[in-house]
Amino acid sequence: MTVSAKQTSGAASAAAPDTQVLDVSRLCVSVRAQGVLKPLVSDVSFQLRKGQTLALAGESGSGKSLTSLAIMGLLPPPAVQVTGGAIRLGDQDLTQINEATMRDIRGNRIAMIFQEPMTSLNPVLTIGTQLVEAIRAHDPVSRNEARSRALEALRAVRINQPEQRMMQYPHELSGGMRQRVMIAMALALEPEILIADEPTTALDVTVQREVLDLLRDLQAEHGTAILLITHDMGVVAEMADQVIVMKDGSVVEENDTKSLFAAPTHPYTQALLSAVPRMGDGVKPAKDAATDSVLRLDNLEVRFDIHGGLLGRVTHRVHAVEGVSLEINRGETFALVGESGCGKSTIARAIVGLAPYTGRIELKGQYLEGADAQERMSRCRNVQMVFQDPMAALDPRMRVGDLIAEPLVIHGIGTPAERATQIADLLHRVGLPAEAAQRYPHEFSGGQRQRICIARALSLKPDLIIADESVSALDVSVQAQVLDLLQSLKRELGIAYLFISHDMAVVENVADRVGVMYLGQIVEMGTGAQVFGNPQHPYTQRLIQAVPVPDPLHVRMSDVRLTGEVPSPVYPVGKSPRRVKLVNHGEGHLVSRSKPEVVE
Amino acid sequence: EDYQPDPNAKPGGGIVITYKDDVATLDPAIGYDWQNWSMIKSIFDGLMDYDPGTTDLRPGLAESYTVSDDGMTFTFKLRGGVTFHNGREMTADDVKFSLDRVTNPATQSPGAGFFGSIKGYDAMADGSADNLEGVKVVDDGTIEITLSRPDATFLHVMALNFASVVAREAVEAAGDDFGKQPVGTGAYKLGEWTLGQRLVFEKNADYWRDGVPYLDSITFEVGQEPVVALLRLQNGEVDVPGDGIPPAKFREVMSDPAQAERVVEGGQLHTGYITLNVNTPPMDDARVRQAINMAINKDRIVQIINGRAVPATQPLPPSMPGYTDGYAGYGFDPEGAKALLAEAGQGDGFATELYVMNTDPNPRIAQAIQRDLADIGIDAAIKSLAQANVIEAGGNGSAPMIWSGGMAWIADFPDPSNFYGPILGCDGAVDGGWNWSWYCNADLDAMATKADAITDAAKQDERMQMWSDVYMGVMEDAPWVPVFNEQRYTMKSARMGGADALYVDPVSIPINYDYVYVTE
Amino acid sequence: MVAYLLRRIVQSVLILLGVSFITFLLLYVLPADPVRQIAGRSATAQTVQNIREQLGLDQPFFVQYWRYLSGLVQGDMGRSYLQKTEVSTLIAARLPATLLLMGAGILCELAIGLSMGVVAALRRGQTSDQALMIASFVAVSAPQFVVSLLLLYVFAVQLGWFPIGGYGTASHVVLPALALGIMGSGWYSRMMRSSMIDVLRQDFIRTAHAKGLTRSRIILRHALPNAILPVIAMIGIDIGIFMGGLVVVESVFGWPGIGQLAWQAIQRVDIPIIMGVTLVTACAIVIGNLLADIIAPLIDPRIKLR
Amino acid sequence: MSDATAAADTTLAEPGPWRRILRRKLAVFGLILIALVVIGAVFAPWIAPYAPDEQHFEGLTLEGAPLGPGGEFPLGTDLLGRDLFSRILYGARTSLIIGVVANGLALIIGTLIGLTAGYMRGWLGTVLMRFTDLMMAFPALLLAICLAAIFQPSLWIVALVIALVNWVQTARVIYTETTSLSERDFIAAEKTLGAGTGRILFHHILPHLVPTLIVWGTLGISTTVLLEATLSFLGVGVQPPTPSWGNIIFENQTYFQAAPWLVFFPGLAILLLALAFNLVGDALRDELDPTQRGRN
Ligand SMILES: Nc1ncnc2c1ncn2[C@@H]1O[C@H](COP(=O)(O)OP(=O)(O)OP(=O)(O)O)[C@@H](O)[C@H]1O
Ligand SMILES: Nc1ncnc2c1ncn2[C@@H]1O[C@H](COP(=O)(O)OP(=O)(O)OP(=O)(O)O)[C@@H](O)[C@H]1O
Ligand SMILES: [Mg+2]
Ligand SMILES: [Mg+2]
Repeated sequence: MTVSAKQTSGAASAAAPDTQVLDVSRLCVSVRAQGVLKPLVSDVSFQLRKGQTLALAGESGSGKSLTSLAIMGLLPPPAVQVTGGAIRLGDQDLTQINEATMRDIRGNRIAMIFQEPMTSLNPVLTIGTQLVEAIRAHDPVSRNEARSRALEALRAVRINQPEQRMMQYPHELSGGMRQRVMIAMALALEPEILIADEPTTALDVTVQREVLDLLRDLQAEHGTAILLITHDMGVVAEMADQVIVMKDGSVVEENDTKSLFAAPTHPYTQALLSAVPRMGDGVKPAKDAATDSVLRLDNLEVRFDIHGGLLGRVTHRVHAVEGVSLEINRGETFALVGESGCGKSTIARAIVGLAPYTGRIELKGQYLEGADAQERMSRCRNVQMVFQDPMAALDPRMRVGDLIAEPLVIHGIGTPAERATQIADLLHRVGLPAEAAQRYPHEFSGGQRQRICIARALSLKPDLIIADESVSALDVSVQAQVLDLLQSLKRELGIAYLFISHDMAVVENVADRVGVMYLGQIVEMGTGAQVFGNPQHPYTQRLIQAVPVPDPLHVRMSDVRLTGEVPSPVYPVGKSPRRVKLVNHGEGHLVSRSKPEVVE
Repeated sequence: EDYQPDPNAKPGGGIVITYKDDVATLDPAIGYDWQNWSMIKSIFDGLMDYDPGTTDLRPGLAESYTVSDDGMTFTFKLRGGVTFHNGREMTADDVKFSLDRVTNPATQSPGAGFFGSIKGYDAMADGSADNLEGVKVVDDGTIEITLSRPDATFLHVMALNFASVVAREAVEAAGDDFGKQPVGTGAYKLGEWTLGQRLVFEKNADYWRDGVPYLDSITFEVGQEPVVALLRLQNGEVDVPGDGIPPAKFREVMSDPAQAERVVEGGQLHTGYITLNVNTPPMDDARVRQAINMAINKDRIVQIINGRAVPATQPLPPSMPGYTDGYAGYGFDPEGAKALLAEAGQGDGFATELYVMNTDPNPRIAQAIQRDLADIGIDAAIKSLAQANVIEAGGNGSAPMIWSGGMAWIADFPDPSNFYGPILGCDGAVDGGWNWSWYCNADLDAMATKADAITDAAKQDERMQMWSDVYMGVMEDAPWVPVFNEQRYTMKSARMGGADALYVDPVSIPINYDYVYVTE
Repeated sequence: MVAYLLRRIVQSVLILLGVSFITFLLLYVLPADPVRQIAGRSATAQTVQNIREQLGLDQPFFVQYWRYLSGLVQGDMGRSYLQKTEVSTLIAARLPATLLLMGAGILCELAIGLSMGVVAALRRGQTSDQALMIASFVAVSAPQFVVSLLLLYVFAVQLGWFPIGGYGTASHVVLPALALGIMGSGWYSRMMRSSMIDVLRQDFIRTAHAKGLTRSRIILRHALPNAILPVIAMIGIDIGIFMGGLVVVESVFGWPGIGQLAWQAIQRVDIPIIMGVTLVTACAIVIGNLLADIIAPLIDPRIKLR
Repeated sequence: MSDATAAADTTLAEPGPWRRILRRKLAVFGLILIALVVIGAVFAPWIAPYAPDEQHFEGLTLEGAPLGPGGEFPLGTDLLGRDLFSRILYGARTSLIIGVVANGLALIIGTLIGLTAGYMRGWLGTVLMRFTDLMMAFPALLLAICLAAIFQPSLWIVALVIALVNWVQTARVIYTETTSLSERDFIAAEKTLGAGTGRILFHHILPHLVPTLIVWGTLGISTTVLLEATLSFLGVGVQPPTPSWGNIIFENQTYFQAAPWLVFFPGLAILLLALAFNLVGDALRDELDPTQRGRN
């Protein structure tokens, strides 16, 4: 693999050959509901040229995905339809052709990769089968020929051991690898256009970095036109030549990337850009605040057994958390960052009693070990958790009001009438109308749902809220709203947060103190300023550099291209990773000297 | 030899007969199901036999016999040159072995009790002897049987399957599996037995009766639903449906002249009856039992089973010797029944239970009975159970009333005594017995014993008169409601030949395999 | 895998032991006396007593059960009371036919049920979906005896396409398998429909469309294997449900299987046969479940044998 | 969905699920059918033209054949000359008890066991599941025959026996679903809120099992009604002359050519009852599942 010496932002390559491949003009998409056509996308026009990257940006629900699905001819039938305009690919109007012709175009001339790499591959077919069938659907080549082309495609997306991967199933690959398989599949037939719908939203920073690099390389090689859909302005700045900003189904602004970032004209674009968390913004002095600790972890260890062998004995263990000690004070936000699988969620789960652990957890001066049922109940009142995926964390069959009242009911607090007022109060506090209590979770947007989760967490007036990737799935503007909400609650109620995220920019903006985790251990810990301003551990440095910068003029360092997977935390019984030792680097900035390694 | 075989009969060919139930065994000491009864009859022979299609005794393996004057000793002269299917000649030793075997408790023969009159039977039964004292081999061709009491039915007993002569070495070789590998002297030998599917009988070319059997082979296909068997018959695949014409198809067959022509009807030694438990109040009062007799509308019941029976007046079927001609029985008279009930102090009626076996048409008949009883104020709840459960309830005396259909008495041999002992006599009125009325009349028992002691052939009329009196006595006490005597309706394929009587043979149900033939 | 199998076998043996115990107990308390059936209607009290002693039926329950078990361990399933034949011989003679019929029946119900379910899912909400729903309820509500006779009457007697019952050639299997499978097909079509609707909503189906695959390939290769998973688990359960149907279907079609054997044995309280058939059936069910559990990971590699 | 559209959706106060069901044509049709059956069963003595057990003399031909539909007997007569329509009306009582009560009981037992075993790991779950496996390996029909023979048959005993035999499959299916449901985040969320096991099982997991229960419950109606008939046929079911749809069929099934109405009408009744419950069930499922609401 060659590493290009210098990577500039996409804007630099804007002078690509001016051959137009796709022309969308005045596209309208509507949904038929109760016999009435309701427009979802109206009057969207844009052109895509060979080798160009066009970004579709905008908040959730603005019609980005529908636009791309309309191009693919995959709008969910029968309710959603194209009701106007034209999509021209060469001399064909894609809105007019029949399904068989469209099928020839799909995958062959226009390929698409989807947001969720975890669910976009068929779990019961091998990677090889899925690649080969994509090739053979359009090219009547022999199975062997298709296989070798599939292998080539896998090599092109820089997957190690491609022969072996061909025989593996999706669940045996990590998220990043799966997304690379998706890209390989999309690129195997060298389409003229690649539509990438939020290709990196679900991925770690480091993996996101890899995927973006890969897309850019491939585009340079094949001259593919890319329609990139994203709400991450960092990604836009880094990748796009041209940007279209959508809101409520229509285009509000279109410009080349540099100009748009430099001078957004539409107020919505301005708001969008200002909401983007930027590294370096949030560094604020650590509060010399209260010293009464809410939570103290002492040498916390969580291991999961893996059974195997003839008798089903434990042969291996996942050392998910390996001797973590930390302390969170009242009104403080402590952030845990690190790559996927490093054990962040497991710590959270141990604290709320969802995972077995050894070591000490001390909550407001009380040890949790050996607590009786009543004390466990009181822990439930003091610590609340807000999960990553708000839809999954809310029982879809309950009304929002009942969901928020749930903790009160469980703990037997208040009469129904009192609860009702409290619910209204909580809804108000998280910025939702009171009538929201009558509705169901699926009727809300992602950001609203997350606010419902927060309202539920607040109902017991906890001292500590654990927010596990609570804003990762939200788009920027909503993310900003939720973060603001958390901040204001902290100020008003003195709540402490354990904030778990892989988004370094967000962490930097909200955290008072930060712990960087790697393979179940904390390798660096300190105030936000210390960790972000003066990262000491190489791993921390790498994480920070992987973050896309929402500035098209930003020039990325060339040597930090990440490859390879995070090592696995699975060890045979009897072996365990070496504990790193944290050394004080001054003013409580703790840094380890070494990487965790295996010891007998 | 009185019997003259059909002069038109042609040897050769094979036929197919179907049965619903699998054939359990062909061991003559064990087999007591109605479908293997006639099969065993064709594979084995006893000392005595019947003329085909009749109930007239004729000698079988015995060429002739003599009876001592006191009627206690029978000397049978065996036919010479009779060979078993394995080629060995049958001798008197085999006869003794066979009788010893069937009475040996280890054999678990359900027919052992029939031999109760042979001297030494009791010693066999309690295990203190290993052979029957009364059965003596005089020489290879002669056997002498001594009884412990006079028994007028003894020759019939010797014609039962249980008295068949088996080949000793074959029994010893096969052990418990003799029933699957039978070796006898009969007209057919077992060719093939595919468990659960079919049995094939092959003609015994060395059969000692000249000219018979006619058929080269008989294939019995088992596990065949009667309705389907009839469809196959109509399709020409089956020659005789062993289970007869199923009720559901009866009218269809009878209304089609082409098919009705091939239906054969005949009487059988059968009576369907209701037992009234004389120990269960209020049925311990004879008037109540008589009232019940008068309440049952037998014509209606016969109508329900499509007229395939004739109303009965007494326990014995009309074709049985000893049947009382001219006896009208209890006529259908609900008003009289009510009056009688009132007289017995049951004017308000009472509640009771009617047990019935759960196969069509028995539950239907029970419901008709139930309705008739309801008309005179008796509320009978129906207990429709599996056969084994009904037998249990009858045997332990917990069933007040039982409709005997499906388990009703079909005579083992054509003699009135066979309708009495186990089902009406005091011997049967014990726990586990078959006298489900628990009726025990010592006077009648004594009269029955006396009748059966009359062995003199010349005094048979007197004996029959005594039996007639016994059954009239029973009717007086009314422990039963005799309901109907079922007629046999069977069907044959167009190519089957032989007299109709062979197809409703009273002892070889469904047909007498030895004498039927095919015309093509 | 080996460890898994060993564990499952041990579990299965325990299950079979439990089944044998319960059956034995139920038969013991059943208000019907096998000895009376053996002894026949002319038997004297003495004969009945003799037989009871010979068969050990006068012994206390646990002694009887223990004797049965120790025989079983040595491969001796006992002798039929009424047929006086080894139960193992009787079952061995009939088992192949039953297994064949069951196999064919399962194929039938899967073929009919799954295709109905898939079509209904694809036509969700349309008239054909509703017609299929009614069809599946008809299949479930139709008494098996009537269905069997109807099939026989129409396809064998009237049309003459198949033989009127019997056993032997492939054409003999068709109608009984159909008769057996129709009821199950109703269940499978409902389950398949809902499972298929779920799967069709999944992201990977959208991916398959985006690849430009044909509709049939998407349904057969992508949706079906995923949708069939919950159905696989049902097949193990099915074998048990089939036993009831077997009795009816076997008798209508003259099929020489263990259903008929069991039926006659139950009627006449032939305990050794009932025990034998029960255990063999239980074995089949246990093996069926095991197979279903082993097949599941072959279809869905995410499932691990545990 | 943007906030704006979400807010616009909820204009009116929502009617309850039952009210909304009444807007679905098919569901209303189902409800009417069920109502008709229930009314028929309850008011049978007033509706039925004859007593169910009355054996009419003129109800049989002279050869003892039943009469076809039409004339004096609207649906014909049975083999004893009884009015089939009256018997079907009275039979609805038995069949409702079997199809709804027994089947419902089986569903409840199966759900309770499957739910507990699927959620509670540890010994209780293991024991329950092994017990289910054992029951599954046990030929259901034999069990039913033995149980019914031991406890002298009566309607309620039969219902109980059917429930005791039929819960197994439900338990198995519910078990599988519960295991995967209990892995979901919202269950974890409930646990962190301190919800007890009972609350999680019955408030949060159970509602998600409703679609499965509806499929099993409605298909189970036919199956149990026919199972009762099988039991009657074996002499361990509801005793004659009490009519039930199943035993009317079984009594007469060999006559399906000679007197098809005797099989057709009760069969139709079973089918319609099962279908009716299914239609209502489908609608209920969609209405209870907020994400499916409004779909038709
Ligand atoms: N099948 C459908 N039926 C009705 N409305 C739909 C359907 N699919 C999408 N919509 C609506 O269309 C609008 C645009 O949806 P779309 O998926 O294009 O948004 P998006 O910009 O991709 O948002 P996100 O960033 O959350 O993916 C939304 O208001 C959504 O609720
Ligand atoms: N129940 C479990 N059994 C076995 N291994 C587990 C279990 N839960 C988590 N693990 C493993 O423990 C490790 C840490 O997982 P954890 O979910 O804490 O990571 P994370 O840092 O939260 O990652 P992400 O950012 O993807 O959420 C991973 O290797 C994971 O596979
Ligand atoms: Mg989208
Ligand atoms: Mg996590």
